[in-house]
Amino acid sequence: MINTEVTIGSLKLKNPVLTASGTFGYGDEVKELVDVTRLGGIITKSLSLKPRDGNSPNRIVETASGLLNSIGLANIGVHAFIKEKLPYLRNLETTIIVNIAASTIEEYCDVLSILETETGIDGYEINVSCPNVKEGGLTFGTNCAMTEEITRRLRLLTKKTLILKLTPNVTRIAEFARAVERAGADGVSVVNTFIGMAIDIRTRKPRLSTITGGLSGPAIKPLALAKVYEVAQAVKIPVIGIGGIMTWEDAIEFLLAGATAIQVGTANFITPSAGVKIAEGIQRFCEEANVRDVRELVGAMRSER
Amino acid sequence: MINTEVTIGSLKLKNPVLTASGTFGYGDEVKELVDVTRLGGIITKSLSLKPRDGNSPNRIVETASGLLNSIGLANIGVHAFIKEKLPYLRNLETTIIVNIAASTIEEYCDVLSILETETGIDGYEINVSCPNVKEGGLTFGTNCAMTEEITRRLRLLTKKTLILKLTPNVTRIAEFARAVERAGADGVSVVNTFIGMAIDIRTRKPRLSTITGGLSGPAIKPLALAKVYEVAQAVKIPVIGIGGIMTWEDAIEFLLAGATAIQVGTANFITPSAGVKIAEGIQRFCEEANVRDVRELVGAMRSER
Amino acid sequence: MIQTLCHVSSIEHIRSNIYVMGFGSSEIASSSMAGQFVNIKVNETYQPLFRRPFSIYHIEGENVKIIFQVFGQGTKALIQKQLSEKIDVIGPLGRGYNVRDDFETALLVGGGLGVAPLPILTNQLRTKRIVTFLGGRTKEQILPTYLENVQIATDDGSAGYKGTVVDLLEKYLVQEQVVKPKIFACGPNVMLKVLGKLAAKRSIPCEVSLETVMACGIGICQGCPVERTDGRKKYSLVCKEGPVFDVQSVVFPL
Amino acid sequence: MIQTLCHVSSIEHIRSNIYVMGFGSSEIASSSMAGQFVNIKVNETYQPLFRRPFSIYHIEGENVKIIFQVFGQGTKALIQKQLSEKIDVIGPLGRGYNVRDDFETALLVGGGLGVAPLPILTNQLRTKRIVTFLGGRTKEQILPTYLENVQIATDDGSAGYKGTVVDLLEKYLVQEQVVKPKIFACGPNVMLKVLGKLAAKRSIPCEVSLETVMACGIGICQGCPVERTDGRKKYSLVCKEGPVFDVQSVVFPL
Ligand SMILES: Cc1cc2nc3c(=O)[nH]c(=O)nc-3n(C[C@H](O)[C@H](O)[C@H](O)COP(=O)(O)OP(=O)(O)OC[C@H]3O[C@@H](n4cnc5c(N)ncnc54)[C@H](O)[C@@H]3O)c2cc1C
Ligand SMILES: Cc1cc2nc3c(=O)[nH]c(=O)nc-3n(C[C@H](O)[C@H](O)[C@H](O)COP(=O)(O)OP(=O)(O)OC[C@H]3O[C@@H](n4cnc5c(N)ncnc54)[C@H](O)[C@@H]3O)c2cc1C
Ligand SMILES: Cc1cc2nc3c(=O)[nH]c(=O)nc-3n(C[C@H](O)[C@H](O)[C@H](O)COP(=O)(O)O)c2cc1C
Ligand SMILES: Cc1cc2nc3c(=O)[nH]c(=O)nc-3n(C[C@H](O)[C@H](O)[C@H](O)COP(=O)(O)O)c2cc1C
Ligand code: FES
Ligand code: FES
Repeated sequence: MINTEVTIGSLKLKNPVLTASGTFGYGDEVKELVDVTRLGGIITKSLSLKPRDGNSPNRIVETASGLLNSIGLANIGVHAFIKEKLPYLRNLETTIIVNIAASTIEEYCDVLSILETETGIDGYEINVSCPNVKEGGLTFGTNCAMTEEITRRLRLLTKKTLILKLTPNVTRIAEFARAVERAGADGVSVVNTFIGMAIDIRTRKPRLSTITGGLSGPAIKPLALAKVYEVAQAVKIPVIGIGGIMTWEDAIEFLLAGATAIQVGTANFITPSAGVKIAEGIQRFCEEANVRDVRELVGAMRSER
Repeated sequence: MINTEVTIGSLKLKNPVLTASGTFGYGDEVKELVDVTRLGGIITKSLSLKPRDGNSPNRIVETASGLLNSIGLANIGVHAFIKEKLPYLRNLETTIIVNIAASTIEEYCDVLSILETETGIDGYEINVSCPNVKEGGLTFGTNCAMTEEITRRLRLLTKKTLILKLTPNVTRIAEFARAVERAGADGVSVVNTFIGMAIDIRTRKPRLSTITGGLSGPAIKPLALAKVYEVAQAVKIPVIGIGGIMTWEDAIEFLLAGATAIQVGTANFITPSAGVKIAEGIQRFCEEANVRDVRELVGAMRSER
Repeated sequence: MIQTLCHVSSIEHIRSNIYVMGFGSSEIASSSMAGQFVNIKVNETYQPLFRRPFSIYHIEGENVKIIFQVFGQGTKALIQKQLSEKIDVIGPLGRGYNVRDDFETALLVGGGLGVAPLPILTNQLRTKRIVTFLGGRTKEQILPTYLENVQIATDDGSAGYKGTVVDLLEKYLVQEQVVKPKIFACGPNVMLKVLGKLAAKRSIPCEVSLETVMACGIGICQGCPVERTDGRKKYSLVCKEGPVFDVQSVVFPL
Repeated sequence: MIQTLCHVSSIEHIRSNIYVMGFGSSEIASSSMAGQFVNIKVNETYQPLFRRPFSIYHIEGENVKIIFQVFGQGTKALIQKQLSEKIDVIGPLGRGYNVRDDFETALLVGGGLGVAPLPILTNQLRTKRIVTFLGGRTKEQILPTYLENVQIATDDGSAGYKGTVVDLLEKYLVQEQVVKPKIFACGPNVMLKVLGKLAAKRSIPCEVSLETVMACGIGICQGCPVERTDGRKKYSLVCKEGPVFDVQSVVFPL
């Protein structure tokens, strides 16, 4: 028997594969296509205090091996989430991590406090890294002191696993990871999308209504992997690797670079069961490579020359 | 007749297409395959004071729509360049821009001073952004004050066109662009490669000998375009757009985002005449879109909603 | 809604760059409603990265057929397929036309390749009186196969009425006595917008099928909003709440 | 060296996953030296992004042939080609074997698909005595077409000598009187390294063809270094100064 369980804070995931926020809805949209109980866990779409309509169209551009998006955190808001989505999620046999986005520290605190009164939530991922909203988002995510402060304030409000999701759009991501570790986070998710842009040369207009957006998908995999490696060298708390993971081979790369768990994002859009397939692939790889505990792979890159 | 000429500092380029440093050798390797006189200009491989062997293999990895490299500025050194390469370049009917890399401010100054005594060089591009060398490279490129200081010192040494090549691996590239503008640069090249990484899961070793390297190619096009746009909003000196430009359509996107000229890098490896084809495509586009001067396209993105 | 690897069962070259492709899937064939779509991964690479959505065109036994124009990377890859090669399909997706309303005459309107959902719709409207209006730039763009009572409009007059298909429909409505009509349409946004005005003027219920860029097709990316007119909420997702909408409920992005 | 769009003139399935493909280019056909290679853009997409280098296998009139094993994205795309479809080729590239040295017996050594440059080499050595040594894991991997005086070694003994091709060569050198020999080899690095030791011990000149990852194939990326033993400089570029090197001049990365 191979152990595939990994731990983030007090949270045990049955396997290291999570679905990334904003790429798996609230988990109920895909029930006909995916057996979600075979995932390590689900991270829900970013929730804000009030519902958000999101940005005006166009919100999506396909680029070379990449996806440029500017959704603008369209979500139903924390109250509707609790009423309409949580009852379904609560009864699933998998870990539920709720992702929170906000424009002020107070809003982060409010949303988390509201969620704290509910059962069925196993942990929080805090999005301080959305490139597609005017307030909050990157203004927080590129400010190290602010990121630290948000973490500190939220830490006071919950004993559940608290994960901060970092942006790659900074010079030294390791500094941010150290700051959130210092402030008491149980883990860091690395990374959110990279700022990108595309122009329609015929109309001369930007392809996204917000001009710039966030790039995800296979194109960013090498970049995300380097960020995960940088962070894993810098902190002791678990790192959750994200960015362009489409196959189990990609996932193993992130584990070797130092990620304790990984998230599957864009891949869900192409194959909603991508996460389950990746979890199976990791298991098979361990069997074949004679790895008895998936944790043996974490940070096991051989960098000696 | 369509005007395709653009100006950077005192330098006139017959068209906006340059070949990017490190992706076109010293210009002589490809003479059987490309009519280099139809390019706007050639930017030569980064030169250092002494020859550099470069990093140990493996130096190259193919990624999804991208190229991860860790060449380590392998080059023949400024003296051999003057002796062996410049005589050929000097007689070409195209603009020659020499790219300089160094580990200290003094070395930058020395190399530039040595080149100043030669004829046939039309301008300099200063590489403060190579991710693949231990000294210099990104230590300079991610330090705004240092970048400004290098520019200031080099400005004192030459009246020729002086271009600083910036790294995208910073939080706010516009600050760097403003600093070099302030220090007297005639233009900024945006961008060098993005830090990336890949692991061979079979051997568990990094695929590059230096662990991390720089990502180029179509994968980074949306990211590079966003950086060009950010810089073009921030400075008045010409911006030279670089990153994943494979086709003339890509080039037009960069012009619309605010680039006065563009550089073709990775595309040369696949089609050494890519730059010439792109120059032709831009010309044809202007004819068909009734644009009589290519400069009308610069920054002409229509961002009103 | 299932994800399935199915065999390509037919590839027909209809004309110039228009193809009809069939693939075998009893689950999709038996559960598809007119106006729904399938989302196809055209090859196994990241180029293109996304699936491509196609309206369900016709069902023949276990075979589901789509019609498409070769356009960019996705459709170019699609015509590379060989017979009995496998393709990865998710479907049926979205909300189709409502064929159970209280109406007697179905007025089907298709502009260009907007004809795509009309054959399966014609099938599912068997108990109603159907009149079909097809528009195109030239006669080449008119694809009347499987359709009933076809009236044609072309921009250049190379077939049928010279003018737009909406003008043709308007003329028809003026000249004929149409009992309890309902309009079912698909085509370019400009056409649907004008059609919406005509339908409003004449108080005819009208459903239209929309297209947007789609990253997922199943409601998990929030990438396909269309603005609503009814103020209940700002946007609907075309992939999940559509692609068929009451023409008066949406704002057409032009 | 030219870049040319040429027609695929033949596609032969040799065995299991090995194919020989020909394409018509009189320029490349007439100027290729044994040991040189062509660099092929296997499709028009960015997947794969790079060209793929292949040794020139054989020249037949205007047709240049390569032999390859279907392996990853590049070779998978290559076998999708149809006859007379166009492919984008740059060649001939690199420095081939030196066939003008002062030697009388050419000892050709190929490990697995390292046989690739030996047929054209055999042709260009017409005036010399040739003995060819082929090694493979099993008999399936032995491809003696176009070669002369072939001696075979297989790891599993399914054909010829049971053992490595270098052992076979050594036995041959012990048993036979070989006049003024020179070794020409291509194969996996491990094999070439052992061969280098044998050649040194017996003071036989030996040229080998190397493989590395290549981004450009024409000397402009600096991506394909091989370490030198002679101290003159640290690295040579495999694509430009090679792929053929004196076995004693390079360090084999294993
Ligand atoms: C619900 C739905 C049903 C559809 N049904 C059909 C159908 O039955 N038959 C059919 O041929 N197509 C249909 N489409 C469109 C189809 O999904 C593809 O977009 C189209 O075939 C072009 O794909 P491609 O990969 O060949 O071109 P691409 O390479 O994707 O496109 C080339 C260029 O066209 C632009 N483009 C592509 N699609 C659109 C679009 N929808 N609107 C505006 N610009 C676009 C792209 O931005 C790009 O610049 C449908 C789309 C939707 C959302
Ligand atoms: C000078 C030269 C001559 C060559 N001649 C031939 C020839 O005659 N016949 C032939 O079949 N091939 C030849 N090759 C190799 C060929 O260029 C391709 O690398 C090979 O066919 C696999 O390509 P692919 O796209 O199918 O696999 P890819 O998708 O590129 O590779 C799949 C996996 O194999 C690894 N890989 C690929 N190539 C190599 C390599 N060379 N060394 C180590 N790992 C590798 C990749 O890293 C990847 O993980 C030659 C290479 C060189 C440099
Ligand atoms: C359409 C889309 C919507 C996203 N929405 C969110 C979100 O609401 N909150 C968040 O933290 N990240 C969001 N992300 C970022 C992803 O969770 C993930 O960090 C990123 O896509 C990189 O992973 P990938 O390359 O596997 O997609 C979104 C990404 C995409 C593509
Ligand atoms: C193999 C390789 C070598 C490079 N060498 C240099 C160099 O010596 N100096 C430099 O300033 N940039 C160098 N670059 C960066 C390119 O000039 C260019 O900025 C980058 O590749 C992005 O453009 P592209 O996507 O068109 O390749 C190199 C890039 C590659 C891929
Ligand atoms: S396409 Fe993803 S939500 Fe509609
Ligand atoms: S492959 Fe580019 S220099 Fe050799």
